Amino acid sequence: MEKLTISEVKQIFGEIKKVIDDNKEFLIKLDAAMGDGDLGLTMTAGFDAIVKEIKNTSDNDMGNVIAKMGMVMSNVAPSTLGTLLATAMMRAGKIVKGYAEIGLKEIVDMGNAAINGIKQRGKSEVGDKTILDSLYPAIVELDKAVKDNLTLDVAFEKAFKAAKEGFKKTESMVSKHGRAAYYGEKSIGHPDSGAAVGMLIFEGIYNFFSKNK
Amino acid sequence: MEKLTISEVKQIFGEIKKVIDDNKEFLIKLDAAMGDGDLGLTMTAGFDAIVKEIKNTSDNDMGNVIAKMGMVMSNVAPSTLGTLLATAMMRAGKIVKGYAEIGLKEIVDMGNAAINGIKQRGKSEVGDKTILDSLYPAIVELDKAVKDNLTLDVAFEKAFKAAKEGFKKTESMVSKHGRAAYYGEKSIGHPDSGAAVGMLIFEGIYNFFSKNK
Amino acid sequence: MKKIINNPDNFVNEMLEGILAAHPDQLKSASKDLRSIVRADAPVKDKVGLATGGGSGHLPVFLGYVGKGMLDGCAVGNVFASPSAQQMLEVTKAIDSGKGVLYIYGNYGGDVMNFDMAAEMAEFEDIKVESIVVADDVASAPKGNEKKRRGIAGLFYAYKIAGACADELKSLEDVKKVTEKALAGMRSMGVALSPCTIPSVGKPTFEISDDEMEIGMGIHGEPGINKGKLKTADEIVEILMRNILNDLPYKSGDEVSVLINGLGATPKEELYIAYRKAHAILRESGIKIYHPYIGEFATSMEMAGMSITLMKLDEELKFLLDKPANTPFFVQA
Amino acid sequence: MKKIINNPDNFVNEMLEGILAAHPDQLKSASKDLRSIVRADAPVKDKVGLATGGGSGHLPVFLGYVGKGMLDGCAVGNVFASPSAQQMLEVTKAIDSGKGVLYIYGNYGGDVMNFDMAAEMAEFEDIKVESIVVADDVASAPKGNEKKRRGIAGLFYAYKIAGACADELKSLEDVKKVTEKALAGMRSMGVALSPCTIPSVGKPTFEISDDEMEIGMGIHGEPGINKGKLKTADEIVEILMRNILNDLPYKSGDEVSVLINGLGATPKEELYIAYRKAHAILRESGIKIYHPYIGEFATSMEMAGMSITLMKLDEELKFLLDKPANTPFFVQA
Ligand SMILES: Nc1ncnc2c1ncn2[C@@H]1O[C@H](COP(=O)(O)OP(=O)(O)O)[C@@H](O)[C@H]1O
Ligand SMILES: Nc1ncnc2c1ncn2[C@@H]1O[C@H](COP(=O)(O)OP(=O)(O)O)[C@@H](O)[C@H]1O
Ligand SMILES: [Mg+2]
Ligand SMILES: [Mg+2]
Ligand SMILES: [Mg+2]
Ligand SMILES: [Mg+2]
Repeated sequence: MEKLTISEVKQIFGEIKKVIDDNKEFLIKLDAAMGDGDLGLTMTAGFDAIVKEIKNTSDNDMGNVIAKMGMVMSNVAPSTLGTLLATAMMRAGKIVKGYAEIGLKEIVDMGNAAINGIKQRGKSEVGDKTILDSLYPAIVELDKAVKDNLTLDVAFEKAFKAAKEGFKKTESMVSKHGRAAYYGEKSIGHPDSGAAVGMLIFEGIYNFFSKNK
Repeated sequence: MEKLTISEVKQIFGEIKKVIDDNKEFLIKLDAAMGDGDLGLTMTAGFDAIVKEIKNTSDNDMGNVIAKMGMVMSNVAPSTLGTLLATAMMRAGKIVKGYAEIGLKEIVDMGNAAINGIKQRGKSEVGDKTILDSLYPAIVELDKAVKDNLTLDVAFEKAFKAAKEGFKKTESMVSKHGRAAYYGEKSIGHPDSGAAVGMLIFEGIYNFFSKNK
Repeated sequence: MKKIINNPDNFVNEMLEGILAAHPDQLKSASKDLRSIVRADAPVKDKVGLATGGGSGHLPVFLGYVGKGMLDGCAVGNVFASPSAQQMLEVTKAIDSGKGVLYIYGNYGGDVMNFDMAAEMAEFEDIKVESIVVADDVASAPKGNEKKRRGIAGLFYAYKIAGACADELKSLEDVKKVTEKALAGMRSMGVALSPCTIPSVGKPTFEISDDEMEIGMGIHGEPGINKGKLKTADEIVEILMRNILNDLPYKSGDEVSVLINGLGATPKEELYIAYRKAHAILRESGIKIYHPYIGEFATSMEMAGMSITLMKLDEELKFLLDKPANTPFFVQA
Repeated sequence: MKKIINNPDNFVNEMLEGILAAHPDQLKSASKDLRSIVRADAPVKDKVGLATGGGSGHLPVFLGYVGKGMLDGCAVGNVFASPSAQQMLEVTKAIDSGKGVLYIYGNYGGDVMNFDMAAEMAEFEDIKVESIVVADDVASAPKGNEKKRRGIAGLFYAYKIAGACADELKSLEDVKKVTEKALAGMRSMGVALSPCTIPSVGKPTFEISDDEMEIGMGIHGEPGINKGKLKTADEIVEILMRNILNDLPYKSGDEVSVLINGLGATPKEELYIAYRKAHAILRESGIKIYHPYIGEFATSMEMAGMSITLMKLDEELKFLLDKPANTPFFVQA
C-alpha cells in the first residue's frame, strides 16, 4: 500500500478506537497514579464519537475529515489530552486540505504539524514526559521511512515500535506538565498516561496494516 | 441506722456517682441500641457535677440541698433522663424542705413525689418501659419497709433488689416514650437504659449501707 | 469518621466561639457559658421574640437562623442533646421586648421537657410564652399520630414564616397562628446513607452497610421505616414524595414550596439531581412549585443523605416566605 | 462512597436539569446541550460579561456563582473535566453586550487550553476577550513559581470582586485590573481528610488511611505537600495559616477577608472551630479581619477537608466585597 484513501483513514480510526477501548482500564490506572484517572473514559468517549461521526461524513476532502475529527474530540473530550489531540488533528488536517489520498510524505508533514500544535497549545517539549514522548520518535521513524522509501506497512511497524519504546522511556522521566507535574521527582517510576495513548494510536494504525497487507 | 444526715446523703450521692461511672459503657451500649447512645455520658457528667457541687454546699436544709442537686443535673445533663431526674430531685427536695435529717418515712414521701414529677413531666406511666419501671418497685419496697418497721439498710437492700428486677422486666416491655418509642415492638428484647439508671441509683445507695452497717 | 476538631469535649464551645468571632455584628451571647445566643440587637423593640433551641450538630439548625427576619435567640445544647431549661430562660429574658416570646423547636423528648420547664420559669418572671413544636417527619409516626412525629428540616420553614410575621410587628397570637398554619400544611421525610459520629463518643451512632440506605431515618440516627438496598436518586425521591404527598394529602391545584435538604456529606450536585425528580413528580401531580430551596438546612454533621419537605402555600404564606432574611447561615434578598 | 444518583453517565446533565428547573428566573441555557449556562437576563446592557467554566463536582464553583453581582455565564464540563472550547464560545457569545468578556477560571491544564482556544474563536467573531487565571493554592508550587499554582476557593473572591466592579459598568480593562489586584493579595491552602469518587469511575480517586490527612491536597485529589497523621483542628489551621501568611507575606497592619471553605463532607461546626483558630492567629499577627466567609464555596463532591483563603483588602476592594450579590448559591444583602 502506497496511499491511503479517506475510507481507509476511517478504518484506521476504527482500529484506534478498538485498541483504546481494550486499554480503557489500563489508561485509567496510569492516569489515576499521577493524575485524575479519567483518561480511559475521555479517550474511549472521544474515539467512539469520532468513529460514529465519520461514518456519517461524505466529505471527500481528507483535510476536512481529519479536522472535523479534531472538532469532535474537542467537543466530546475537552480534557487536557483530548484538547491536545484535537489541536493536533486540526493542524494535521490543515496540511492535507483538498487531498483525496495521502502518502507517507504527507503523513510525515501531518505528524510534524500535529506535534507542533501540541507543543504550542501545551507549552511543552519532547522530554517533558507527555504524549510527545511517544509521538515524536514515531514520526522520526516515519520520516526515515520516507527517505528509505519504505512501504506504509513497514514504516508503521517501525513507528509503532518507536512509540512503544518512547512510552516505556517515560517511566524514568520527570513530569513537567498537567496534574502529574505536582508529583515532580515522585513521578519517576510511573510511565506517562498520555504517552500510552500516543503508543496506542500507533498500535491501532499498525493493526490496520496487519489486517490489510 | 434510722436517720440520714445531710453529710450522709452527700456520701450516698458519692456512691451513686461511683456506680454510674463504673457503668458508663454499659449505659452507652443500652442507650445506643434504642436511642442515641449518650446516656453514659450525660449521667456520668450529671452525677459528677452534683458530687462536686455538694462538696461546696454548707446549706443545712436537706430540702434545699436535694433541690439544688436537681438544678445541677438540669444544667449539666439536660437530656431526657437528666431533665426527668432533675424534676424528680426538685420535687423530692420540696418534700423535706427545712429538715436536717430524714428517715424511711420521709424517703418514701420523697420517692413518691419524685415518681409523680417524672410522670407529669414525661407524660408517662409505670409499664411504659422507662426509668419508672425500676424506681417504682423500689419505692413500693421502701413503703412496705416502713410498715414492717425495717431498718434503712435492710429496706434499701430490698429496694435495690426490686429495682434490679424492675430493670430486668423492661426487657420484655414495649417502649412508649423517647427515641426508643420509634422502635415500637422491636424494642422488646432490649432492656431500657433509663431503668438501668434507676437500678444503679439504688445500687449506689445499697453500697453506702453495705459500707456503713 | 475523621473530624477537624480539638478536644471533643470542647467541640460545642469552640464552635460557638468561632461563630461569635465571625459574626459579632449579628450575634451576641446572653450568658457567660455562650449557650444562650441572641441577636446582637436583641431585644427588638415592639417585636415578638422568637426563640429556639436544641442539640448541636445540625447547623444551620438551630443557631444559624438567628438574625434579621428569622429568630431572635437560641439555646445551644451539646451534640444531639437538649440545652437546659436555664439556658432557654436566659434566651427568653434577653429577647423579650414585652411582646412575649414564641418557642419554636423540634419534637424531641428532652427539648420538649426543657422548654416546658423554661416556659414555667419564664411565666414566673412575667414573660408571656407560647410554644410551637415542629413535627414534620411523616416517617416517624403514622398518620393519626402526628403529634408523636419528630421535627426535621421543616424547622427552617417554621422559622422563616414566624420570623417574617414577627417582623411585621404582629402579636404573639398572630405569629403563633400563622406558623401553625404553615406547619399544618408541611410534611417531610428523609433518607440516610451513612451514619455520623458524636465527637465525644468517637464511633458512629449506627451502622449501615456499604450498599444500603435507610428510608425515614431521623437526624440523630433514629430508625426509619425501611432499611434496604441503595436505590437510584429517582427511586428514592419517588418513595419520599409518595409518602409525603399521600400523608397530607397534597392534591392537584395546590401550591407548595419544596425544600431539598442535605444531611451533611451529600454534595449539592446530588441534591439538584433529587430536585429534578421532585419537580417532575409535582408537575405530574398538578401541584405548583412556588419557591424551591436546595441546600443544607438541617444536618447531622457528616451524615450522607437528604430530606424533602413540602409546605402548602396561600397568599399570606407566600408573602411571608418571600420577605428578606439575613442571618449568618441564611440570606434571602 | 454511596451517592444519590441515577445513571452515572447522566450525572452532570441531570444536575443541570435540576438547577435550571429550580432557578428559571435566574439562569438559562445558551445551547441545546445545557453545558453553556448564562444569566436569565444575559447579555446585560453596557456591562462587561464575566465568564467562567470548569469541571463539575465543585458546586457552588463554578456555575453556582452565575447571577446578579457576580458572573454572567459558565461553561460546564463533566466531573473534574474541562468543558469544551465550543461550549465556552457559546457562553461568550450569549453574554457579550459589546463591552467585551472576561474569562476567570482556575489554573488547570485542560481549562487553560480550552479557554485559550475559545478566546481565539471569540476574537475571530469580533468579541473582545481577556483572561484571568486564578492560581491561589500556595501548596501547589513553591514561591517564585506562582504561575504554576492551581486555583481553588479563591475563585469565589475573584468572582465577587470582578462581579461587583463589572456591575459598576466599568471597562473590561478596569475589571481585569482590580481583579488582578485582588488575586495578587490572595493566597489559599487546604487539607483533605477523605477522597471523593467520580460517579462514572465508581471508586475513590485516591486512598488515605483512617488516621491520616493530606495537607495541601488539591480539589481533584492532586497530591499535597505533606501526608501525615491527622492533627487537631488548631494544629491544622496553624500549618495552613503559617504557609499562607509567609507566602505573600501578610504583615501586621494588613486588613484581610478570610474564607474558611468546606470541601464537601466537613460539617459547618468544624469550619467554625477552624475559623476560631484562624481568627486568633490573625489577631496575634496584628492583621485586621474585615469580612469572614465560612461555608462551602468550592467543593470536591463528598470529600472531607477544608481550605483557608486570605485576601488583602484596600478601600476599593472592601467597597466591592461589600456590594450585594444574588446567585442561586450565594446571596449577600
Ligand atoms: N502541557 C502539556 N503538553 C503536552 N502533553 C500534556 C500536557 N499536559 C498534560 N499532557 C499529557 O496529558 C496527559 C493527561 O491527560 P488528561 O488525563 O486528559 O489530563 P487531565 O485529566 O488532567 O485533564 C498526561 O499524561 C500528558 O501526557
Ligand atoms: N417520657 C418519658 N418519661 C419517662 N422516662 C422517659 C421518657 N422518655 C424517655 N425516658 C427515659 O429516658 C431514657 C433515655 O434517656 P436519654 O438518653 O437522656 O434520652 P435522650 O438522649 O433521647 O434525650 C429512656 O431509656 C427512658 O428510660
Ligand atoms: Mg486525567
Ligand atoms: Mg440518649
Ligand atoms: Mg440524647
Ligand atoms: Mg481530567
